[in-house]
This record gives sequence, C-alpha cells and structure tokens, in this order.
Amino acid sequence: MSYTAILFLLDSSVRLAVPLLLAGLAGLYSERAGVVDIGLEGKMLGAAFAAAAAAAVTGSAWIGLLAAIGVSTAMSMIHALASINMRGNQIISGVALNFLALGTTIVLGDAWFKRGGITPTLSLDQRFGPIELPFVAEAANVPIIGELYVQLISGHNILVYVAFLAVPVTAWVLFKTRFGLRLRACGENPTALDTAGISVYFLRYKALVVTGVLCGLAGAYLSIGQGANFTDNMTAGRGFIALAALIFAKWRPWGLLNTCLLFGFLASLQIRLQGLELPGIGQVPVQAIQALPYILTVVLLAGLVGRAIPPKAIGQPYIKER
Amino acid sequence: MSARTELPRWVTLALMPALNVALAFVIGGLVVLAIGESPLEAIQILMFGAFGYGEGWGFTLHFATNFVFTGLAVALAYQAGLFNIGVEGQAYVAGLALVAGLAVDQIHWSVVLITTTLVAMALGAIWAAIPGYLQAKRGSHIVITTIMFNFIAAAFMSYMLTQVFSRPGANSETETLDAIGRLPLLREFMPFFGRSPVNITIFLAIAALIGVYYLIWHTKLGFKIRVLGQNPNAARYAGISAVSIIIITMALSGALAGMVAVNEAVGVQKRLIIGYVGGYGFVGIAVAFMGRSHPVGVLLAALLFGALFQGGQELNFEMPSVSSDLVVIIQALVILFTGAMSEMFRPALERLFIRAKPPPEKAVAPAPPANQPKSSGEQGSGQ
Amino acid sequence: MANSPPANDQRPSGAADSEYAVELVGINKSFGAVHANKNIDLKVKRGTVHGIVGENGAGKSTLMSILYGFYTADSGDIFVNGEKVSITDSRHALRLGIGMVHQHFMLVENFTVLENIILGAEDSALLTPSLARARAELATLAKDYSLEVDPDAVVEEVSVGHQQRVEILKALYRGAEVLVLDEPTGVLTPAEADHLFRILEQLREQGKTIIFITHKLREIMAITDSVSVMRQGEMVRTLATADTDPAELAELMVGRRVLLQVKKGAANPGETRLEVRDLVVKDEMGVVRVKGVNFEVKAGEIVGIAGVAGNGQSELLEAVSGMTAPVLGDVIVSGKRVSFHGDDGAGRLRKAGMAHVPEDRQRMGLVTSYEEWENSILGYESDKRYGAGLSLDIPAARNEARRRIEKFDIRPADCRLKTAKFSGGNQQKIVLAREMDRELEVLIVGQPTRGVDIGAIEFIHSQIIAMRDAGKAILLVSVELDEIRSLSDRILVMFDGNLIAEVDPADADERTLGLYMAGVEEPATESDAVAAP
Amino acid sequence: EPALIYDAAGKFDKSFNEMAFGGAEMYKAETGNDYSDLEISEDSQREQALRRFASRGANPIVVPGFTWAEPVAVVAAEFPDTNFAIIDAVVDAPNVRSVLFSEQEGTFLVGALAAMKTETGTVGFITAFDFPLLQAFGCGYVQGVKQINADVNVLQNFIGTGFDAFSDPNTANEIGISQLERGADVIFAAAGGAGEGALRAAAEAGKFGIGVDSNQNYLFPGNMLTSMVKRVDVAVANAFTDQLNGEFTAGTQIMNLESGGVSAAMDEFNEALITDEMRATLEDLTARIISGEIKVHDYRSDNSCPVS
Ligand SMILES: Nc1ncnc2c1ncn2[C@@H]1O[C@H](COP(=O)(O)OP(=O)(O)OP(=O)(O)O)[C@@H](O)[C@H]1O
Ligand SMILES: Nc1ncnc2c1ncn2[C@@H]1O[C@H](COP(=O)(O)OP(=O)(O)OP(=O)(O)O)[C@@H](O)[C@H]1O
Ligand SMILES: [Mg+2]
Ligand SMILES: [Mg+2]
Repeated sequence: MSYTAILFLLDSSVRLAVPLLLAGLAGLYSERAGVVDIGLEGKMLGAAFAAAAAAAVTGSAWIGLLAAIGVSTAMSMIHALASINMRGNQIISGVALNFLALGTTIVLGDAWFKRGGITPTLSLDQRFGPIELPFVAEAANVPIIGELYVQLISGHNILVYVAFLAVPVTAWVLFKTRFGLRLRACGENPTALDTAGISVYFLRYKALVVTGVLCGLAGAYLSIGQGANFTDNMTAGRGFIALAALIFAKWRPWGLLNTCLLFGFLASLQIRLQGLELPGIGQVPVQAIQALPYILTVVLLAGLVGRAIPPKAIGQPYIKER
Repeated sequence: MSARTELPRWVTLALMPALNVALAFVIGGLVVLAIGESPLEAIQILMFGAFGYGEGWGFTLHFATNFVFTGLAVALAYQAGLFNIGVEGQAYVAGLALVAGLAVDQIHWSVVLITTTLVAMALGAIWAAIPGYLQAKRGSHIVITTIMFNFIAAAFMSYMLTQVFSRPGANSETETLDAIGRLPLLREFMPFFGRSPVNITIFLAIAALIGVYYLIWHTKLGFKIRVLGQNPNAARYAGISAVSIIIITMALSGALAGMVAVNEAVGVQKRLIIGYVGGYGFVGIAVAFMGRSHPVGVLLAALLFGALFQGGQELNFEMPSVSSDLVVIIQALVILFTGAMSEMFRPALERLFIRAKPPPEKAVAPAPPANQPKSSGEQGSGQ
Repeated sequence: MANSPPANDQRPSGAADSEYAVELVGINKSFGAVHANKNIDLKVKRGTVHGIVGENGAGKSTLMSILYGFYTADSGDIFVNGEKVSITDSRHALRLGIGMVHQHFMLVENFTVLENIILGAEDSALLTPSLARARAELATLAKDYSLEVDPDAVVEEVSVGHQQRVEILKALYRGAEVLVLDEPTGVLTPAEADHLFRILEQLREQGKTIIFITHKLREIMAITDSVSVMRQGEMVRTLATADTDPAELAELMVGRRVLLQVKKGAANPGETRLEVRDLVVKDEMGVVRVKGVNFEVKAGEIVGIAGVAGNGQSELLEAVSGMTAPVLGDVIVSGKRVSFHGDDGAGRLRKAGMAHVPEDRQRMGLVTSYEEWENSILGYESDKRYGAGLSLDIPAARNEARRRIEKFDIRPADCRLKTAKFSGGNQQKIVLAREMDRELEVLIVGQPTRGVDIGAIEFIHSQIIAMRDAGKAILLVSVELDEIRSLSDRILVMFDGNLIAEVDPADADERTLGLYMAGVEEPATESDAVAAP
Repeated sequence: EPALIYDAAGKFDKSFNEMAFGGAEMYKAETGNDYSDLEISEDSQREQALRRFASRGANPIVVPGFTWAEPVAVVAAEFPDTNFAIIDAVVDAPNVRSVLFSEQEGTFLVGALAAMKTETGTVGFITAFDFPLLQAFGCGYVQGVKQINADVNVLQNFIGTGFDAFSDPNTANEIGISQLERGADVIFAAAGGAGEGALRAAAEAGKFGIGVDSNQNYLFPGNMLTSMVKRVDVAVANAFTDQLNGEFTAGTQIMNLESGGVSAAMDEFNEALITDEMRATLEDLTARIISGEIKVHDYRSDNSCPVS
C-alpha cells in the first residue's frame, strides 16, 4: 500500500468517524449526568432532516445547522421531561424518540418536498463544503508531512474540525470546570450533589441541552456536510454504533475519539477490502468483509478492553423525597 | 407538603395506563387534524381495523404474537439485569430454521412445527449466548456486543440467503414450504379470523408467556435470575454463579427471540427472505419496558402494538392521506406517553385521591399531619 | 412530648443573639403511612455538643434531614439563632451555617478528596482556583482541628475514617457553625472514634454547635453536654448528660430495661471445624490484601478478628466465605478442602455447612427490593425444602419465613413486606435469622451490630452466644472492640494483611489491643502468621 | 379503477417503486383517469392489501417487486375476474401478467460507455448489497466494459447487507470517493436513493457517474455520463391502459433492449459527453444484442458471472 493510499484510507476514516464522534460526545454528556440515551439515532435523524430541509429552503447551511440544533435539542428536552421530571423509563423514552424521528421526518419531508421524505439535493454553497487550511499550496511541495497536511488535515468541512475540537473541549469541561465536576457527580451520586445544594434536575437539563446541540451537529454533518440531502432513515444505525463507541471508551472523551477513529478506520478499510482474494481461499465472501468491523470490535472488546464501569447512577430517575 | 400516597392498585394498573393511551391518541389526533382529516374518524377506523371484525382481530393477534416473543426476550434478559438489544439479530439468524423445515417438509406440518421450533430456539439461543458468554467471562458490555451481533447477523444472513440457500433464479430467498408442511392457520378451524395470517404459533406464544411467568416467579432459576438482576453483590454472596446465570438467561432470551422465525417465516411467509424480521426486535424493547418486564404487561403491550400495526395499516388504506409513516408517528406517541411518561398523571391523581379520602386517623397532634390511609395496593405498581 | 409547642408570635423575633443555635418546634413528617416525626421539639444551645439517641427507625435521621433542608417538614417551625427560617433546600441550610455529615456518606466515590470538598461550593466556573483555595484552606483546617486528609486521594480508596474526615471538612469548608453528625462512629475503630471526639472538642471550643446522633451510650456520656431521646417518631425527653446514666437512657429509648453487659459462660471447644491455611487474597484492583494467613476455629468457640478497618479483614471474610477465590491457600471446613473453582464458591461453602452474615447487609446480604420471605431463602434457594426439582415451593418458603419472624422477633411481622421497608436493625435480624436458623457447622459473622440499636444488639449478641453454646464454630469480625472483647473466646489481631497476634480476651484491655491493631507491638507469643510468598 | 401497491421499500425509493408511481402518474396525465395506491409496512399485509383492492373492484392491480410473487399467486386464484400485473417475477396464472426486465442488457450498454470514457483504465460499480437482481446489474456492466476493453479494471463495492443500504447515501458517497482514489473515473451507482451519494462524489471530483432506474442525468449535468433506464413506469402505465382499452393480456412480458424496456439514457444533459464514435459503437452493440449476436449473460440464471 502506498503512502498516498494510506493517507486516503485515514482521510476516509476521519470522515466516517465524525458523526460517531459527535453523537458519542452527545451521549457522553447525557450519560455522565446519569441519563441513558438510546435515542441518539433519532435525534441525529431529526437533526439531519431539519438541516437539509432548512438549507434547501433558505439556501444557507448555517440556518440548516441552527435548525438541526433546534430540532435535536427539542427532542432532547422531551427526553429530559420524560426521564427527569416524570421519572420515566429512559430506555423507552429513547426508543420512542427514535420512532418519532423516523415517522416525522418522512411525513414532513413528503408534505414539504413531495419526494417521500427525500429533500432536494443541495449545491456545494448550500452546505458545508471543504475548507482549505492555510499554506496548503506551500505544503503540497513538502514530502511526507506536506502530503499529510494537504490530504489528511486540510480539506474537511467545518463540522469535522468542530468535532475534533469538541474532544479536548469536552475533556476540559468535564475535568476542569465547575459544570463538569457537577456533571460527573450527578451521574455517580446525585444524592451527594443534592446535599451539596445543587439541583440535580436542573443540572441534568443542562447536560441534555448539550446532548441536543451535539446531536444536532452530528445530524447536520450527515445531511449538509458529508451528505447533500436527507434520505429517510439515513442515520442507518450510526446512533447505536456511537452508543457502543461511548461504552467502549468507558465514557471518556479521549477514549471516545480513539474508538470512533477505530470504527471509522475499520469501516473504510472494509470498503477497500471488498473483493479481496486470499491465496488458497479465493475471493473472500463480501459479507465476511462487511462484518469484519463488527467482529473485530467484539474481539477487541473481549480481548483488550477491560470491563466498562458505567456511571453508577445511570438509568435511574433521581427521586427527591420531600 | 406532598407526602407520597400509595394509590389504589386499580388506579396504577388500569386508570393511569388508560389515561396515557388516551393522551397519546389525543396528540396523535392533533397530527391527523393537522393533515386535514378527522381524528375521530381516524380513531374509529383504527379501532375497527384492529378489533372490529374477525380478520382484523386475526392480524392484530398475529402481530401481537411476534411482539410477545420479542418483548419476552427483552424482558427476561432484563430480569437478570441484561439489556438485550440484539433480539432483532437473534430472530433473524433463527430464520434459518426454515431451511430445517424444508428438510422435513414432506412429512407433516406437525413435524415441521416441532423441527423449526427447536432449531429456531437453538439458533436464537446461540446467537444470544455468545454475547452472554462474552459479558460473563470477558466483561464485554452486553449492549455493545448485542448491537454488533445485529450487524453481524445481517451480514451472515445476507451470505446465507444469497450464496448458500438461495433458490436459483430467485432473489435471495429460500424455497417455499410445501402445502403439506405449512402450519395451520387459525382460520382453518375458526372461520372468524377471515383471511388473517394468525396461526398455531400463537399457542406457543401463550405458552411462552405462562412459561416465562412461571420461570421467573416460581422456579429456583428464576429466583437466581432476579437476584442477579437486582443485586449482583447479593448474588455473589448467595453463591449464585453470575457466569452461568448470564449465559443461561441470554440463551433463553435468544430462544424466545428465535420464535419469531416460527411465527413469521415458517407460519406466514413460508420461506426465508432477506431482512424478514423487519424491526419486530426493536419494537420488542418498547414492548418489554412498557410491560415493565412482566409477562402480563408484555402481553398487554404486545396487544397494543399488534392493534397499532393492524389498525394503522387499515388507516393507511382507508385514509390515503394518512401514510404508513404517520402511523409510525402515532406509534411513537403511544410509546412515549404510555411508556416513558407513564407516571405523568400520578401527582394529579395522588392529589385527587388525597382530597377524596381524608385521613381517618385520630387527630392527636394539634397540627394534623398528612397521614395517608394505608391503601390496598401496598406493593405499588410492581418493579 | 415534653411541652406543647409555643405559638410562633410569642417568640422574640430578630433575637440574633439567642442562646440557642437551633430550635425545632412542632415538627411533623410522614412518609406515606409512616409517621416518622411526630410533633418534635428540640432546642440546641450554641457552643454545646447535643446528643440524640433512639432505636432504629425512631426518626433521628429524618429530623436532621429536615433541619438540613433535605426533606421538608409537613408542619412545624425552625429557628436558627432565634430567627424563624424556612429551609427549602440544602443550599439554604448551608447558607444558614448548618452542615451535616450523613449516616450514609454523601461522597462521590471516584472523586478525589479535594473534588468532593469543593463540589457545590466552587468559587468560579473554572475549577483550578477553587481547588487551589480548597487545598490551602484544608491545610489550615487540618492544623486547627487535626483533621488530616490526603487531598489528592480518591475517596473510594481511603478508609472510612478518612472519608468521614472529608465529610466534616466539607461542612467546615462551607462555613458550618452547626454541625450535624449522624451516627459518625458506627463505622469507626476506637482509635478513630477517639480522634473524632478530640476534633469535636476542638470544634466546641471554637464555638461551634454539634448535634451528634449515635447508638453508643458510652459516647453520649463521654462527649455530649445534653442529650435527647427519641422513640417511634416522638421526642421522649431531653436531659443534661451529667444528670443521667446509660441505663436510664437505654430504658428511655427502648421502653424497658436493657442488659448492657453480655452474659456468657466459659467456652467448651471441641474439634476443629474451620481451618484456614496460607490464605493469600487480592482485592479487585489486584492488590494483595491478605498475605498468607493461618488459623482455625473449633466447635463451640468464638474466634474474634480485631483490626483497624482496611487491614484485610473484609477480604479475608470474603475469601473464607467463598465469595472471592483466594490466590493461594486452602479453606477446610469440617476436614474437607473447599474448591474455589467458578464464581459460586459461596454456594459450595454453604453446602459444606457454613453460614455467613456479611459485613454489609444492604450491599450483599439482602436484595432490598425483595419481599422479606424471599430474602429469608437467599443463598439457600436451591435447598430441597423450598421445593423439589426446579420449581420453588413458595408456601413452604413463606411459612418458614413466618416462623423465623416470630422466633427472631422481626418487626413488622409481615413476610410479604419489601425488605427496604424494614429498619436497619430488623434488616440485620432478617439476615441473622436466615443464616443462624439452620443446620450448620461454621458461622462467619461480619460487623453483626453495625448501625443497630442497643435493643437489637442485646438480642444479636445473645443469639451468637447461644450458637456457640450449641457447639458451632464461630468466626467474628468486628471493628467494635467492645464487641470483640465481650463475645470472643480467642482474639486474633489483623494488621496489614497478617494475623500478628493472638490474645486471650481476659487479658486484652483496650490499650494492648489498640497497640496490636496499630501494628506497634510485636506479638509476645509466636504467631502462626506467615509472610507473603 | 386501477391500483398500484408498492413494495416494502416504499413509494419514494428513488428506484423502481418511484418509477412505478411515475408510470401511474403518466397514466393519469394521459387518460385523465384516477388510480389508487398503497404502501405496505409489514410483509404479512401483502395478501390483505391485494384482497382489499380486488374485493373493491380495482382492476388491474399492479405490484412492483418479486416479493409479491407468492401473495399474487394466492389472491389471483381467489379473484379470477381481476387482472394482476407483477414486475420482476413470474406468476403462472391466467389472470396475471408477469413483467421481466433484462437489466443486464441495459447495464451492458452503460458499461461499454464507461469503458470508452475512462482515461484511467479503471471504472467503478456500486450497489446496495449482494443480491441477485443487483448482481445482474453489475454482471451486465462488467460484460459491457470488457466488451470494449478487456484491460479495463472494474471496482465493485456493496454499501451494506440488506435493504436499508438503499437509504445510506453517506456510505455510498464514501465508497464513491474510495473508488475514485483507487483510480476509477467512471462510477455506475445502482443503489436507489443511496446511489446519489456516489454520483455526487464522482461529480465533485470532476469525474463521471452513471445513474440507474430513472434518467438521473439531470442530477449533475456535465458529470453524468448516462443512466441505465429501466422503464418500470412504462410497464405500469401499459398495464393500466391495456386494461382501459380491453387489451390486457396475461403471460410473461420481457422488457429488454429490443422492446425499449431498458436503455442508456441520452439527453441534453449528457450530449456533450458522448462522442459520435461512442454513439456509433453503442448503436452497433444495441443492434448486435437485439440480433442475438451478443448474448449478455444474466447473473440470475445461474447465480454467477462469467467475468469480473
Ligand atoms: N443546578 C444548580 N442548582 C442550584 N444552583 C446552581 C445550579 N447550577 C448553578 N447554580 C449556581 O448558579 C450560579 C450560576 O450558574 P451557572 O449555570 O451560570 O453556572 P454553573 O452551571 O454553576 O457553572 P458553569 O458556568 O461552568 O456552567 C452559580 O452561583 C452556581 O453555583
Ligand atoms: N425516604 C423515606 N421513605 C419512606 N420511609 C422513610 C424514608 N426515610 C425514613 N423512612 C422511615 O421513617 C422512619 C424513621 O427513619 P429514620 O431514618 O429517621 O430513623 P433513624 O432514627 O435515623 O434510624 P436509624 O437508627 O436506623 O438510623 C423509619 O420507619 C423509616 O423506615
Ligand atoms: Mg452554566
Ligand atoms: Mg438514621
């Protein structure tokens, strides 16, 4: 494999990792606060639709992004209402949101654009196009490093950079700020937080707003960043993979980055391995190659990564006796 | 002052769910209104479609049969504290039982039934027990592993159906069961059910409901499963082997998931096609949790979803502007209001019941405390 | 009820220099059908240590939680420094200078000490300055009150005493003038408790007010200025400590005379029932906590293991009872070596005739969401008497539970009640009844009376002695030196994973034992402890 | 009144269901007559849906998709006076018309065009998943490529492992990019709605895409080499109008190159991309296929492809 081919492979890994990363970080805020989120898929789907629809109507990617964040946050607030105020089952709430997004995006899309939920294809200026970083022209002449800079680092859309920036920011928020300290306490021992005079409900709401915003970014990336329109159910299980990545990473931001990059890498490797012929065996069934990322994940999980200990209070509604 | 009362059992078990379903329909009705149709008419069609005539009932029961299996699968695992998100994949792989059914196709339907049931349960059990084993022995989180196994199942079955068991000239599907081998439909002896696909597998679903109930609350294994689910430390203290309970429970859960293959693939489609499960496994998650992981709850939730699936299709047919996707929205609302927001009316009802029944306690203290009469429903609403 | 609640308007309003730091008037609080506080009055003088005693479930914690704003009273008034206040939440209580150390610590276990200290009292949106200030302040507080803690230690990795100091520091850091301590000594060793008392003395000297809840009358006598007694949600009496004695307090609490001294005859040891050979145990983190321990317990004797918490007793108990597999060594019950293969060792040991009352009943010994009868068969569910074959004979199990409820006087006498609804003392009785009321050879008991009131302690101790007299081999682990000394026939002292001394209870005064437990004095006789491999 | 029931993929799948809908609309526009249609959500509802329409007197009832074969066989027997038409499968009954497409002939042509257009000597094929019908698309395409130049390399990729792959344009886009990186400069995307992602990848890289089912040339003018058009719409409209005119016939109808059922789309959007020479070669190939001189292998006949 040539150096360029490797760069291409990594470049593709990055693009495939981004929606997982954004959704995974979204889940991180929610689950660190003690609220299980299996509705990442639905929020992403809703956001993807909102972004594509708004961008198609207004011609502005930024308005699309705002719409995505708005819709996803609104969905997150439904989740908050159900799982914080009403002490509902967080898993059912997530499942409900997934179905809600599935149905609503198609019904509204069909009503507005008459294409069965599919939104009009956006031109490059109506979505987030690739950004050329400074000095690309100069770097192109530098061997190895320059190529790496041009191919791998530069030329992504803004949401990619936002996603990668969100990792250190999350790590910083989580471990260096008051909000992060309380957030972590909230997922571990909400009663301790309560006795320290902090409202657990309010804090969980704040966390779920952040979750909504990040899921909005993830959805927007799918439909107006990497993609150019909305297609029904276009998230295709990415929300669930993001959830898996989050657990794999043991709810840690840097770990999540590594996991998402690994998932992205395996997914893009899989594409390139299709049609592989092995000496003696002949062509490997394409399904075996397609299953490879998932099988490897299972193997890695069983072999290398130790037990994932979730935040202790996760999934339980906080009930304050009065 | 808001001391918590214990509401009467009938309120928590019947009134509250009824209010929630009603609310879900009101909101769903608003959606119908928004697209310019009459909500009342829509509800009427939906109810009639699901329960109004024999064939409707038959379809409702047929779908409910699938949901009983997937719902029980999720519920049983959850009793052991395991979140089996992989029912979809387990049911999918179990579909290969149809191939075994084809092998005994020419003998008698009862042989097909027994063979496919055993094979489907075994395949589902294996597909679920591997994640169980990995969780128990290697600490791999069951949620990730079962999600991954759904994807692996999709790839595996794609290979099986396209490259191994495909009928030549057809598109990735197996041969069709011969008439001799087909499972009897209920309508063959109960014409009431019209042309509906509900078949004898429904009796297996009823048996599964009773069996799971008995297993969980009336056997030693069930006791151990619940101890593990409620307090893993207590399980270790009690000498209950978490490893074996996890593997056994997951295998049983997968076996229940596998039964979808008997009902859907063997009983109705009579052949195995790509993606035959069609989301029953994921709906099973909602069914299980709405049913509070209790067989009676699972039965009720499964009937509710069966009715929504059938009534929704009817609605789609009778009111062309109500698309099948709108029906999905209505289902989502039902899940949301009856599942996730099921406690919504509790505070209001508690206030209502406090006012309705003043404390009969003797007034000793000068300031009478809000002391509630011990209501009949001491156990609350189950877990 | 001592006096009728005075009308609110009779109170001198704005009397900021009231001699009372805290006054509670006519407090009522119900949880559903449970009337936890009935018209309670309580006055606490500034600069004093005020004790509160009462049986399990008397409503002590509830009352204090109301003062701390964690619960809201159904009715009644609270005055702080003579001013009427309505405390809506803990934040409010903290602002009024009320701090509380809860019975169950309110610490985030995977946080560092420092993080726990500042949680909720951060100075700014960024942590670094808060952490720095807290670190400095902690140093000062440590000096002023000899409250040493390691600010960077992770809470779950430090001893209980250490955790408690963190809780106290948390309150002081927030400027608490009134400090409520809910059963602070329940989990402390005598040395740690002494340390705590010195701290409390110092706090009192600085003018702080302390409310101190405990089940140990000795402690009440030692450090309080006045004491209130609660029973079944009511305030029975408030007395000056100098005017009372333990016997009177015990009688006020329980409503009858209580034996404060354990009565037991001489032991009559028979053949060896439990043998532990070269046992080496690692904890979950892979640290060696038991470093090659040897001992035996004979039929008809109680062997007590004394030691400061965290010296390997818990791990020893877990290994001997089969809950964790040791790295090395053997456990031999009635001459048979036990296999530790698999994760159900505890089950095999039960079959071999061992019963085990675990240290932590809530975390291990019970499934609190289960009904009482279900807990009454936990660990024995496979027994033939609860059904032949696979199914569970529920009527048989319930009947047995009812019989035990009667025999052990478990209250309320309802085997269908959720276990969580029983008080701590009764929960402990449920465990004891299950483990003791059966055919057994060896009984292992960890912290049998932790958090249990004196009435129940009396009962539990007499049961343990009755077991011994019936010829059972009993291994007792407790951090309560009194308990160890009064129950044991032989005392083994554990320090840093080794058994460093065997002491005869007759000549084991508190000081000697304390020194051994601190690992100070080398054992006089040769110990059978071996070094870690 | 005629009726149309879509397959599980739904009315707007950007593929043949949508084409079928287009056919019905065509009929409506031409004759001014109305029609009914329905989407099903569960597999077990097929018979019910067919029976509903039949008992309401709908005639004919057209269903696109091979998954309808079994239900149509059952219901057609129950309603001998109602006509049915099924697309992509054969049901042997006196009141059923079975319409089959020779997709491989159409993809053969676009393959030939791709081979003529490529400068890098590598072309790509992307489809939803490993599935005989879709493999038939690919196999015809490869045969067409090799017909022109046996040295041209064909990259083949699958998006997923089931029908949901049809709605994953992002993965298709990523696959498209990967094929471009591996040297492809013409990409044929036969993956319904998802395919657009791959076509976009080609267009944005200044390379060429080939659309499928309907004429997708308009999507990226200047970068769409052609589209392999499969006239499901014509099949539907024909069934409807035949019934209207009393000319409905049962039996198997083959929609191939000869009957205009499949073709390589030529319109104003790709005019500039097709040289006269290419056009001539295409016409020649078309004639030779129709005459039977070139036999395009159908993957479905033996579940294998002679070239790859
Ligand atoms: N959940 C809460 N309950 C009670 N008070 C709170 C809560 N959250 C914040 N506060 C207090 O309100 C004030 C401002 O809160 P704000 O939400 O702006 O910041 P924060 O959440 O505490 O921290 P950050 O700025 O890092 O998000 C602070 O004094 C803070 O202590
Ligand atoms: N949150 C709650 N919900 C319901 N009942 C409660 C709750 N908290 C306490 N109770 C009940 O109120 C009564 C008083 O409990 P409380 O915890 O105040 O007792 P306590 O005197 O502190 O006992 P202990 O010595 O065991 O700590 C008990 O019967 C208890 O079961
Ligand atoms: Mg803030
Ligand atoms: Mg208490």
